[in-house]
Amino acid sequence: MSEQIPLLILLVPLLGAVGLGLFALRRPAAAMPVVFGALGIAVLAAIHTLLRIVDEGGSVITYNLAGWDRLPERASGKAIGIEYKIDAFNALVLVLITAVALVNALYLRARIAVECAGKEILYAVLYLLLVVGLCGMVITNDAFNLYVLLEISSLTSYALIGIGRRRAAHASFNYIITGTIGASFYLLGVGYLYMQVGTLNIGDIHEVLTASAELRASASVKVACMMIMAGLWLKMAMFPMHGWLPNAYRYAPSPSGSLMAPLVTKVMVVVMLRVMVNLFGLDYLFAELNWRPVIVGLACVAILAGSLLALAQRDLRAMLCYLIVAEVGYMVGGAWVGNEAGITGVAYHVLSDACMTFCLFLAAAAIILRTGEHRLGAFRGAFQRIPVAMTAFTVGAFSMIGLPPTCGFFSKWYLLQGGIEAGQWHYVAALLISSLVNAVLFFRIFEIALFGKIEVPETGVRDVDALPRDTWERVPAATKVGLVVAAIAVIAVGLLNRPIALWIGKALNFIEVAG
Amino acid sequence: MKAFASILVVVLGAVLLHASKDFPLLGDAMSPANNHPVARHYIEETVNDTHVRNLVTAVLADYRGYDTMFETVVVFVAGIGILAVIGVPTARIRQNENLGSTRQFGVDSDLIILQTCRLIVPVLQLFALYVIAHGHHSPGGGFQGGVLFGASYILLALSGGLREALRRLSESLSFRLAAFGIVLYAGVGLLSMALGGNFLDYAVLDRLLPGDVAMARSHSMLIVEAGVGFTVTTILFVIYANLATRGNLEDGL
Amino acid sequence: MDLLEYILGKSNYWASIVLMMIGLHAMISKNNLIKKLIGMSVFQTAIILFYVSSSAKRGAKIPIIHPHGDHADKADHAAEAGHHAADAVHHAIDATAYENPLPHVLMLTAIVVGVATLGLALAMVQKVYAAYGSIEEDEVLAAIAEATANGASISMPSPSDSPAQGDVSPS
Amino acid sequence: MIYVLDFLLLIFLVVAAVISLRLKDLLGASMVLGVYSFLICLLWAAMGAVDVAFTEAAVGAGVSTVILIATVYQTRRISKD
Repeated sequence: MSEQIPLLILLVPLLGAVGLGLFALRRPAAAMPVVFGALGIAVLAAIHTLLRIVDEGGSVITYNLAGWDRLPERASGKAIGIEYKIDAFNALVLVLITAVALVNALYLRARIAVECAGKEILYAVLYLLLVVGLCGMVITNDAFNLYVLLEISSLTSYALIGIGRRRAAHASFNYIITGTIGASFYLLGVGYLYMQVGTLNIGDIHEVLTASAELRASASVKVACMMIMAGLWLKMAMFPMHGWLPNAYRYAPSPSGSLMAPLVTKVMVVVMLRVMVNLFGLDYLFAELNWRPVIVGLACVAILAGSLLALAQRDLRAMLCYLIVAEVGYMVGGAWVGNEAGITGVAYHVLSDACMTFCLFLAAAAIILRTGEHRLGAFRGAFQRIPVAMTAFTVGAFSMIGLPPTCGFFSKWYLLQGGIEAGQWHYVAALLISSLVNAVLFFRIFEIALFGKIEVPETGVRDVDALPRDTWERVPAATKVGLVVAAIAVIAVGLLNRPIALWIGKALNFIEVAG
Repeated sequence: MKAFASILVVVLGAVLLHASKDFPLLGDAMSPANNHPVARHYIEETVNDTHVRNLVTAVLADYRGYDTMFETVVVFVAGIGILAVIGVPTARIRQNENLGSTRQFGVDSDLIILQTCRLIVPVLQLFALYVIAHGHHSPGGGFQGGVLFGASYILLALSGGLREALRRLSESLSFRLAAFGIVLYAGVGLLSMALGGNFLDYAVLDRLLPGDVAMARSHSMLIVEAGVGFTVTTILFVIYANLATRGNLEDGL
Repeated sequence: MDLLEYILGKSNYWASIVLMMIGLHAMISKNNLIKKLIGMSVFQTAIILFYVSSSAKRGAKIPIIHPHGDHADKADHAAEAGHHAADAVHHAIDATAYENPLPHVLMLTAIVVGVATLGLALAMVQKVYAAYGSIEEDEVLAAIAEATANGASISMPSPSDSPAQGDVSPS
Repeated sequence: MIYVLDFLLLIFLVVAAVISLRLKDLLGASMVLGVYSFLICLLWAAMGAVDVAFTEAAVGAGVSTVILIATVYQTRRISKD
């Protein structure tokens, strides 16, 4: 029975969502209990999976869906069904996704009736299905199944953004266009690979690519790699393709923003790692292609541009959004530095960045809620007025800057180490400059928070699309719990750096077949 | 933007065309994709494995049944998403009250259109059911049949008025049926888990269904295809109904 | 004749790439939101065409196994496929005689995903139209800019606020 | 022989796509997109992908066109480009 548990991470939220559609379409009160219940079980299942993998010394769980085992060895041993593959890193990400969604649900509970009145059930269904899509993408070992799950998470994201106020629809429309181009590029890349390889199982494709020198040299496989990467970058808002992200996360209902900002781009990075390590294999990418200088260069530009654009923002959420763009640059660059420290750093940074982005977005939402102000002026006297939110914000900000003992310090450490080992000095420099810019950015905010004059919120210094005045409230108690959990997670992921790096290293060693 | 798009498209197109020189010629039975052991297995062994002659149905609902479940979920998400984005919650309550009032079917429609649709709709629905049920042996299956069935309701709405169509298949019933379709699909999977197999492993359902293991697979496929049919039918109709009326389900196309 | 065969053999791929580029160009450069979505449909169908082309086999039948096994006219195919294990119940099925079903299955999924995306995107278009009264990108952007400007001018920052604001945001 | 038919259909397809994207009348553009879908569905049927063709005929040429037209009806018919 215990081998079925990993699947519950997907099935329970799925059934929760569908059950809401079946029984509770007119019963808004049922929305939150189901969300909590389903995500609670999913978190437990994810933790169970993680513990099992750790217990077994970092084994890889493989699961054949529909019970189709691989063909017998004499008939090539290829997979005919769809396969799941969960290693220690995937399990960590699963715990992360479900836990963030669960904690964010605490905040959602306070806001759902205000920000999506009359649509609570629909919102809850989309929320749960987004979690299903994200978790599925992390563990699937089939290139096309990945596409289907990618579309589930994309469609739910579009809807979760578009449900917001006026400007949200336009932001969401741009996201749809960009997202569809990205997903189609991915699909086309998989098509190019399929033409040459004939299978969709990621492990099998890797095997064929490793075996055939002719394929490795062929233009079509290179183009496939290019299209898949470009598609994933579009989806994760890599710098020149980041246009959709700030508006989408800014104008979305605030619980959507605080769910998607930490998870969606990070899961795309996980997918990119899977494609790089398991599908193409590092020796193909770095021995055959030699795209490293170009991509690391792009990543450096992304880091600097994201940081500087963040510095130029007056709107709190927009600033955080551009920080995400910079962080995506960190991760793409770290992955394409291409040594073990770099890739371990990226994997670790996925976890820590998700924690700190979540912490910052949740704190920002609480601050905006409390002050009714969405620009940096919101922080005047914040330490006295909203101590919990501001403390959480501080923890998240320290992590963004990269101060110990927060997780941002440790993951950046690995990234820097990777950059130095590979001699990619411009990447190292970009990381350091970006940290400095982050420091300037956040200390500016702390300055306002500590020394700014406290004022009664003025009569609506706000643009028409911001939250209406009647929604200003005290920060609900449940949200405070969420903030505390998020802040603790930021520090805990930092303090646990040794075991986490160890597990990630193990997972990478296990999957680095050809390395 | 125009210039950027043109440059991008020309460059990308050139790269893609350049790479297409590696591809096998169209219709090459020995190409890597067509001659791969997995593709060959699908063609050679499906009938033995499942007793289903339409390979597409078998691969769709069995070998890659897991994909298909999520594909159904995608359809469901689209319906929920459209309602969430443009649905007007207050209009729903009003509409529930109005539905009771009967109106003559298509009073404001053209006679010819009305009579034609009267003839077509039942045939279309019957054909849709046939397509779902006979998908094992001829082109068809849950998606195709579901789309046809959904189209019959859209036709009804176009000819006789949306209200008339909603009276037959109301929006909340649609969502219930759509959710039921997925529950049916996932339920088969859960049942096979409960009987000790993997998720969606139809072989273990052998104990509950008549015939041998392959027949059990065939029967289970029919059940999941019916689930897909439910979801696709109802969601397509809901999508049309909401888009045609800006989400208020009242005045529209 | 080799050249002609080559052209015919590649024409599907070329055409699908051309169609993809037409669609992609429209998605990026068109100003009208619905036009963008039409481009999206063209783009997605072109990718489907690409996949389906990869499944074609010259002279092969549709992927539905004939109840009575292979016809005699397929004997030439059957002869060259000696590696198939003969089956007791059914005639040995010649893999080259039927089209490859896998791309068809994948593309069924892709078609459905396409219509789902289209529906959701059209809902967004209607919401944008309801908010700004236009479905032209430039007009929508202008309306957004105007709304933002109005929102700010209705509620100018109070005098005591503006210097602090200046400190906060040097932009 | 069938390949010649394919070739013709491909040319028609490109023409239909271009017309659909150049028409300023969005209703017309939606209809031409329906034509495009139907042509591509013919092409797939000719290549033996009957299930895909079936679905495309119902979804692409049918439902997609209808929901596009519904949206055009609800918004604006004339486009600037």
